[in-house]
Amino acid sequence: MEALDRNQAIEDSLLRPVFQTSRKLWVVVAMLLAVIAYGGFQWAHQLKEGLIVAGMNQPVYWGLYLTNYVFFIGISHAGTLISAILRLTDAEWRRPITRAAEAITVFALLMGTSNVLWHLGRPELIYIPMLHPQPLSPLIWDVACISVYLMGSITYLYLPLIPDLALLRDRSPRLRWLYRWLSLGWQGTPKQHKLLDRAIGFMAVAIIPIAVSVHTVVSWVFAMTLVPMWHSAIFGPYFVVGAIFSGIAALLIAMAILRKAFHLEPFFRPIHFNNLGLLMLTMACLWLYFTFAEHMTVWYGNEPDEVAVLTSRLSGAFSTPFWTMITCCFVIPLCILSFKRTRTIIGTVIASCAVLIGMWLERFIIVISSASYPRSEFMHDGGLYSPALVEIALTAAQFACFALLYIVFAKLFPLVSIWEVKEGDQTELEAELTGTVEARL
Amino acid sequence: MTREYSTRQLLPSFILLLLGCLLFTGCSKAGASPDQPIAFSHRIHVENQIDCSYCHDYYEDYDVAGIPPVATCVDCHLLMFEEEPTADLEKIFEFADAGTEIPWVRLYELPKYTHFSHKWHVRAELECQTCHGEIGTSDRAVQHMVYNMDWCLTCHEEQAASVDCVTCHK
Amino acid sequence: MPTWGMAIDLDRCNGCEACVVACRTENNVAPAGPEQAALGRTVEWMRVERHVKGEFPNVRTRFVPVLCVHCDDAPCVSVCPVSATYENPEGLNAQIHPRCIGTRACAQACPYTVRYFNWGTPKWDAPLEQTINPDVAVRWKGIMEKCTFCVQRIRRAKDNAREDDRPIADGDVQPACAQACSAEAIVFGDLDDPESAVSKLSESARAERPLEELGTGPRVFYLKEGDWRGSVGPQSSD
Amino acid sequence: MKRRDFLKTTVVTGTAGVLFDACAPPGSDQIIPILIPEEEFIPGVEEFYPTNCVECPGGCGLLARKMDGRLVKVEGNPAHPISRGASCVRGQALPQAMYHPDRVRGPLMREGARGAGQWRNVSWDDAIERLVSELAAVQEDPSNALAFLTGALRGHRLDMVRRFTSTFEATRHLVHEPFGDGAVLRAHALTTGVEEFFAYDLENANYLVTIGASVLDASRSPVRFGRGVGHLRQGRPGRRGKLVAVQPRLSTTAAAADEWLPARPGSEASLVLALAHVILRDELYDTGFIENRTSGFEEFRARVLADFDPELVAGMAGVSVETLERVATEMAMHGPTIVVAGDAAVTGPTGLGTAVAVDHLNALLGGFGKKGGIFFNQDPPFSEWPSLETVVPAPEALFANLTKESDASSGIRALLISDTNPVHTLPSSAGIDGFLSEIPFVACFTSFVDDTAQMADLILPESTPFERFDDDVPSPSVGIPVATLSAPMFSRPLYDTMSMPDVLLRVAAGLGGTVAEAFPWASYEEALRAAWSGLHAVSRGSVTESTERRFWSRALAAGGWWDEDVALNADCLTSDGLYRFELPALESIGLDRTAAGDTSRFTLYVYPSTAFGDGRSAHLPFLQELADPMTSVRWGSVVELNASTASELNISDGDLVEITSDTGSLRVRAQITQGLRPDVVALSAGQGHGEYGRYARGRGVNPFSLLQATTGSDLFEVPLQATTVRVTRIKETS
Repeated sequence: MEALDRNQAIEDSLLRPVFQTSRKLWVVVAMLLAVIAYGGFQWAHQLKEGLIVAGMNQPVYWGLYLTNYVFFIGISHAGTLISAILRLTDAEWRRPITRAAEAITVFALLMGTSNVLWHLGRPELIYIPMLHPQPLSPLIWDVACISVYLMGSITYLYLPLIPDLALLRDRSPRLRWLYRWLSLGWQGTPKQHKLLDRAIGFMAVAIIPIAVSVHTVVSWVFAMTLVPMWHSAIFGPYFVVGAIFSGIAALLIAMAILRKAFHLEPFFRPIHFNNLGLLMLTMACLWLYFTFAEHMTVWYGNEPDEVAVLTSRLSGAFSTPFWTMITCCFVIPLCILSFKRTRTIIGTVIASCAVLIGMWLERFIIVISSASYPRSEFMHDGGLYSPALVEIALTAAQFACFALLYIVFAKLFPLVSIWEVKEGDQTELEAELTGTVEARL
Repeated sequence: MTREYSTRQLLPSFILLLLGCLLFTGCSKAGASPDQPIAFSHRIHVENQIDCSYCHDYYEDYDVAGIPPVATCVDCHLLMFEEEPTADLEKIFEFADAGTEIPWVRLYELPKYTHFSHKWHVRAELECQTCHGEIGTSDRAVQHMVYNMDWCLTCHEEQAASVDCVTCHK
Repeated sequence: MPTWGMAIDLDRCNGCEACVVACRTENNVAPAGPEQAALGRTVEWMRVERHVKGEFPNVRTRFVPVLCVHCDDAPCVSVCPVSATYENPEGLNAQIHPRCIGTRACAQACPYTVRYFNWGTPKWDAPLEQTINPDVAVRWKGIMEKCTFCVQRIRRAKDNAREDDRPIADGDVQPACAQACSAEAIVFGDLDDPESAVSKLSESARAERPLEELGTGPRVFYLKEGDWRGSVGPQSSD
Repeated sequence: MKRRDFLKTTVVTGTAGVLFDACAPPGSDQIIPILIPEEEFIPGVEEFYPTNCVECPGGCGLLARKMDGRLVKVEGNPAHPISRGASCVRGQALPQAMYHPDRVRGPLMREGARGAGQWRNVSWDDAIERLVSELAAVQEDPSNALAFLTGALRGHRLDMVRRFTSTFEATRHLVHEPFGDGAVLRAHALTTGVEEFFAYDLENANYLVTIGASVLDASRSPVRFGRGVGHLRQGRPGRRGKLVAVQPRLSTTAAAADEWLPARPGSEASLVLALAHVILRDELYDTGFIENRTSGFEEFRARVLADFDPELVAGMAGVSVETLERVATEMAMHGPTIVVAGDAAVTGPTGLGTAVAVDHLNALLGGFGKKGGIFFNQDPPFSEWPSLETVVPAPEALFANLTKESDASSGIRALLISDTNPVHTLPSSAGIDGFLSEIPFVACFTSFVDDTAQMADLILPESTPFERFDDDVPSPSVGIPVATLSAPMFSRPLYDTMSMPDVLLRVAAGLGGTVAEAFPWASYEEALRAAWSGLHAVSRGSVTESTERRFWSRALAAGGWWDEDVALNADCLTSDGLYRFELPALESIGLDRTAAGDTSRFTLYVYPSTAFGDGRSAHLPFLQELADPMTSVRWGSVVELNASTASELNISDGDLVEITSDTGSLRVRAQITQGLRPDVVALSAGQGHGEYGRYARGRGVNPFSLLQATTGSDLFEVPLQATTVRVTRIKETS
C-alpha cells in the first residue's frame, strides 16, 4: 500500500504543472511572444531590403546568424548525449533529467536550423540544396546530418514519453483525443514494456554517433575551407567537446529554472547538480586542452596568415572577447566546480551561465575573427564587423522562442518522466531492503 | 495487435499532402493568347506565300528574330485596294500616320539572365515551328509553350549542342 | 577547348585603376553609395591592391590588380551547396546567378577574397540605368557575383570566329580590363596554345602564380618587377 | 548530380517562388526603355562611334559603344596615336556623364540673388536673345569689355573662342587651368621658342626623371605616359628603363618608379641644377649637341658650377649627396634620358625657374631631336578660316590678373565662362567671388551646375562629347601631327542642349555686322569641315580620299587624322635657331638657407587626383566610389601625414584633424603614411564641391580654399606648394 500512495504522490506532483498554469507563467509567455513578434518584424524588414540591413560586409560574409547556428546546434548535443550515455551506463540519477535534456535537444535544433533561413541571401530557395545537393559541399553534409539528427532526437524524445501519454490520456482534463492518438494505445502490458525498452535502448545507442557526426560536420563547414585558423584537423573534436560542454550548461540552467518554476525540488536534487557539475568540470578541462592545442600550434607554426588571426585574438581587435571567453569557459567553472562546498545548485548554475556566455563568445570569435583577416592583407576588414539591430533582434527572438517552446512542451507533457521515476522509486525501495543486508555482509 | 488508423485520424495528414501538390503546380501559362492591338493572322499571310523572313528579317544573322516596323505593313497594304477595308487595316495607317510603331504584346519572354541566339538555331536547320508551334496556320498568335531550361536541355543533348551553363547564362 | 588565362605584368602596372572602372562599366556593377561603401559593401570585380614596404624615405610600393584567378581546383566550387559556381570546360570559373541561394560559403572559402555579395538590390539612379550593358545580366539582391573573365566578350569572339568559320585567334578576346590598360600590363588568352602571348608570358622567369602553394591552380600569372641593370647595350646610339 | 533533372521540377516547383517571387528573380527583368525613341537599332548588335575625351589635357581618341540605342561603354580608339586602344580611369566613366541624373536639361535663367541657385527653365531662343542683347550692350559702349574665361582649350574650339572675342573692341580672353603647367610652356618658349608641350619619345628612352610631375596618374597625359613607361620598362626584351620621381609625396608615379627622391617643396630647381653641376663638372654632357645647337652655354656653365654645389643643395633639398651624384651620372651614362617637370613643382615663386632648369638639363644631355629624346609637336595642316583684320586678344592667366590688379574686373560688362570652374579651383583669398559679383552679366557653358555656374545669370547646357561635333589637337602629343575628330552618335542630343561653338554661331548671327561676317557658317560642323579640308588637300596621313566629302565622312568614321610617316622635328624656333641657355629666369633660384623654421607649420602640398583631376570628374559615381590608388579613400577626402610627424602630434590613423592656413581651415580625416616628407601635409584636389550634382556636392574637402594667393609677377597658376599650415587634432566626441 505504501508503494501505491508513493506512486500516487509522484504522479500528482509531476502532473500538476501540466494541469495548472499560474498567472506568472502567462506574463512570461506574453513577454516571450512580444520578443518573438519584434524578431519576426525585423526578419520581414530584412526579407524586403535584403541583407543590407544586417551588419555583415566584405570580407566578413558570415556573422551573428552563423554564430547562433553553431551555438544552438552545440547546445542540442547535451540532451541526447547525456541522456543516452547515462541511460546506457544505467546511472540511476539520470531518471528525472533525461526528458528535460531531450527536450532541449529538439528545440535547440529547431532554433539552430532557423538561423539558416535568416543567413541565406535568398531564403525562398531553401529547397534547392534539398532537391539538388552538390555532394562535395560541407553545407550539404550539414543538411543531411542535422535532418537525421532532428528525426532521431524527436523519436528519442517521443519513445520514453509514450507511457506518460497513456497516463495523461486517462487523467488529463483536456486534450484527451491528442493523448490517445499519441500514446498509440499503450496499456502498460509487459510485452509493450519489453518492446519499448528495446526501442529506447536501440535509440540510445544510435543517437550518440549521429550527435557526434552532426557537430563534426558543423565544424567542417569551417575546417574544410583554406581560411587561416579554420583549416585545422582539430576542429571536429574541438566542436564536439564544445557542444557537450555548452549542452551540459544549458541543461543545468534549464533544470534550475524548472525546479523553481514547477516546484520539482524532490526530483532535481542536489545530487543531480553535483554530478552534472563534475561532468561539466571535466568538459571544461577538455575544452581548454583543445583550445590551447589549437592556438599553440598556430603560434609555434608562425605562418604569417595564421598569426595575423591569432594576434587579432590574443592582443588585437578580438582580445577582450577572447579573454572573457577563457575566463568564462575555464576559470570560473574551475573555481566553482572543483570544491564540493561550492558545487551547490546555485554554484553550478552560475558556472553554467558563465560557460554559456563563454561558448557563445568562442563561436563568435572563431567565425568572425578568421573572416575579418583573410589571406589578402589588403582586404582586412577595415570597419570591423558589428552586428546590426536586425541580427540582435533575431538572436533575442531565438532565445525567446526556445523558452516559449519549452514552456509549451511543459504544459502539454510532464517534464519529468513519471514512469521512469516510479520504476526508479521501486528499485530504490528494494535496494533499501537488500541494501541493509549487503551493508551488513 | 497493431491498430488500424481510422480514416478520421488520417484526414489531417491527407489534407496536408493535397495542399503540398496544389502549391507545386507550375505557373505555366501555355496557350495564353493576349489580344494584340491589331488582329493579325499569320495564316492569311502565309497563304499569300509570304516567307517568315520577310517580316522577321533578323533571325538569319542576329540574335533577335525582329518584329517588323509598321512601314513593312504599309508597303503591301498601301497597294491592296480592298472594297471596304476592315477596321484593323485602317489601324495600320493610323499608326503609320501617327509615326508610332504598333505596340505588339510580347508572347515569348526569356529571363533577362539568359542569352538566346536565333541565328545559330536557324543555322542548325531548326524549323520555326519547333519552338513557336503551328504559328503559320493560326489566326491568333498563341503562346505555344513556356520555355523552360529542361526543354532546352533535352534538345541540346539530342543535337549534341553545348550544355555548358555559360552558353545560355550571361 | 581553350583554357583561358591571364598574365599581369606588375613591372608595367602603375596603379591608375582604369581596369577597375572599365570592369565596372562593362559588367553593370552598380556603385554601392557612400554609406554602403563605408560599411565595406563596395562590389568591384577587380581591385588594385597597394603593397607598401619600408620606412620613409626608402619606401617600396607594388600595385597588384586582383581579380578572380579562375582556379583549376577551386575551393569555392567544392563548398557551394547548389553548384551555382562550377568550372566550365574552357577553364572559366562561372557563376550562375539564378542558382545561387546566397550562403556565401564560396566567398568565405576563397583565399583571394575576390567574390562579392549583393547585400541589397543594386540601384541605378535614373537615367544611369541606360549605361547597362545588355550582354551582361543585371544581378539582384541575395546572390554572389565575381569576375567572369568577360565571358560575354568570349562569347562574342566565338560568335565571330564561328561566323567566319575560323578558330579563335590569340588577341581576339580582350576583357574590358586588358583593353583599358594603357601600360598594356594585362594580357589575356588561351593557355593551351603555346604560341599565345599569355603562354609566353606565363613561362617568363618573372612569372609567379598567386597563392600557388594552396594548390588551387590559379590561371592568372603575375610577372614580378624587374631590376634595373643600367641600359644593356651601347649608349643610346642604336 | 545531373543538371538535366535540376530544373525538371522547376516548372513544378516554380510556384514555391510565387510566395517569394522566385519565378523571375526580382529586379532582373525590367526592360530598359531608351530615352531617344526614334533611334534605329537591332537589339544585341553593337556599334562603335569615335569620340574624343575632354577630361584632361591628354586628348585621347575614344570609341563609344552603342547597344540597343544606348551608350553603354567607352573604349580606347585602337588607331588613335595617343590612346592606342587604351583609356584612363576617367575616360572609362564617361558614359555616366551623359546619363547623369543631375545634367542640365535646358537653358536656365537665374531667379533671385546670384548664387542662390534658383533657376527658371527658358527656351534656347530666349537664352540666345538675352545673350545677344547683353553683348549688343557691350558693343555700343567702348568702355564696356567682353571677357571670355575658359580652361586650356585646344583645337578649333579654342579658335572659335579667340575668333569670337576678337570681333569685340574691348575684349579679354582669360584662361584658368589649375594644373595647366603654364610655367613649363613659358620655359619652353624662353629656351626653344616653341610655346607647346614637348613630345617625349618614351618608347626608346632608357631613363626618365620626373620633377614634381605625377605623369602616370593625372596631370599631363596619363594614357600616353602609361603606355610609354610600360614600354620603357618591359617593351624591349633584354633592356629595362629606369624611372626616378622627384616629389615631396609618394604619388602613384613615384610608387611605380624605381627610385623616389623626396625633395623639399620649392627646392626642385636647385636640385635639378645640382644634377647639372655634377654633369658639367665631370663633363658628361653631350658636347656635339651643345657646340652646334645651343647658345649661352658658357655663362650657364659658370653660374651652375659656382652656385649649385651638390653638398650645399643636398642638405637643403633633403636628398643625400651620394644619391644626387649617382642619379646624375646614371642619367648621363645610361641615356637616352628624358626629364619632365610639372604639377606643384612648376607653380609658385620657383616654378618658372624649375621648368627652365629642367629644359637646360635636357639640353645638357643632348635630348633634343635624339631617338628616345624630345621632339616638338607638329600641328596638323588645317586650312585657315577666313582671316579677320581684328586683333586676337592674348590669353591672360585669370589668377595672375586677380592677384596683381587691384580691380581685375574693371570694365568687364559681360563674362562668358566655358570648360573651367574657378570658384572651386581658386583660393577664396584670390577674390574670385568679388570678381564675379562685380560683372553685370555672367553666362556659363556647362553640362552641370558646378560652383562657378551657380554664380552665373544664364546657364547654357553643353552637349557631352558624344552628342556634339568636336575636334582636338592633343598637346602633349607624340611628335607627329594628330587631329582627333568626333561626331554625335545619336540623331539628336539627349536633352535640349547645344555645344558652345554652335551657340556662338547663333549669337554671332543675332549680333549681325562684323561679328556675323566673321562666322560665315551655318553650324560648327560646317566650320570644322572647312578647316579639315586642309587635311584633305595635303592628301597624306591616315585618311586620304579623292573628294573632300568622302574625306570628311572617312575622317569622322576613323575618329580623326594623323600622319605617322612625318619625320619628327626638333629644330628650335628661337631667332638664331639655337637652344638658349636662358639665365635671367634662374635668378629667382637661390639657395634659400632659411632655417627649418617653425616646426609646427607644414607645407601644404596639393596634387591632382587620379580619379577627379582638378575636380572636373568628381560628379561621376564610379569615380567617387573608386578607391584612390594611394589612400584607398572612397567618397571623401583624407589628409596624408608622415608617420613620424603624426606620432609627434599624437594623431593616429583615421583621426579627425583641422588644417589651418592663414586664409582658411578645414576638417578632414588623417591617414598615416610612410610615403610623404615629414614636413609636408598632402591633400588631393578634386573634392569639396559646393555644388556639382548629388554625387560630388559636399563630399570631402577642397584644398584650394586653403592656398595663399601670393602676389608674384610671373605667376601663372595657383602656387600648390607654397602655403604653410598648422595641423591640430580634433577631440572626437562620437
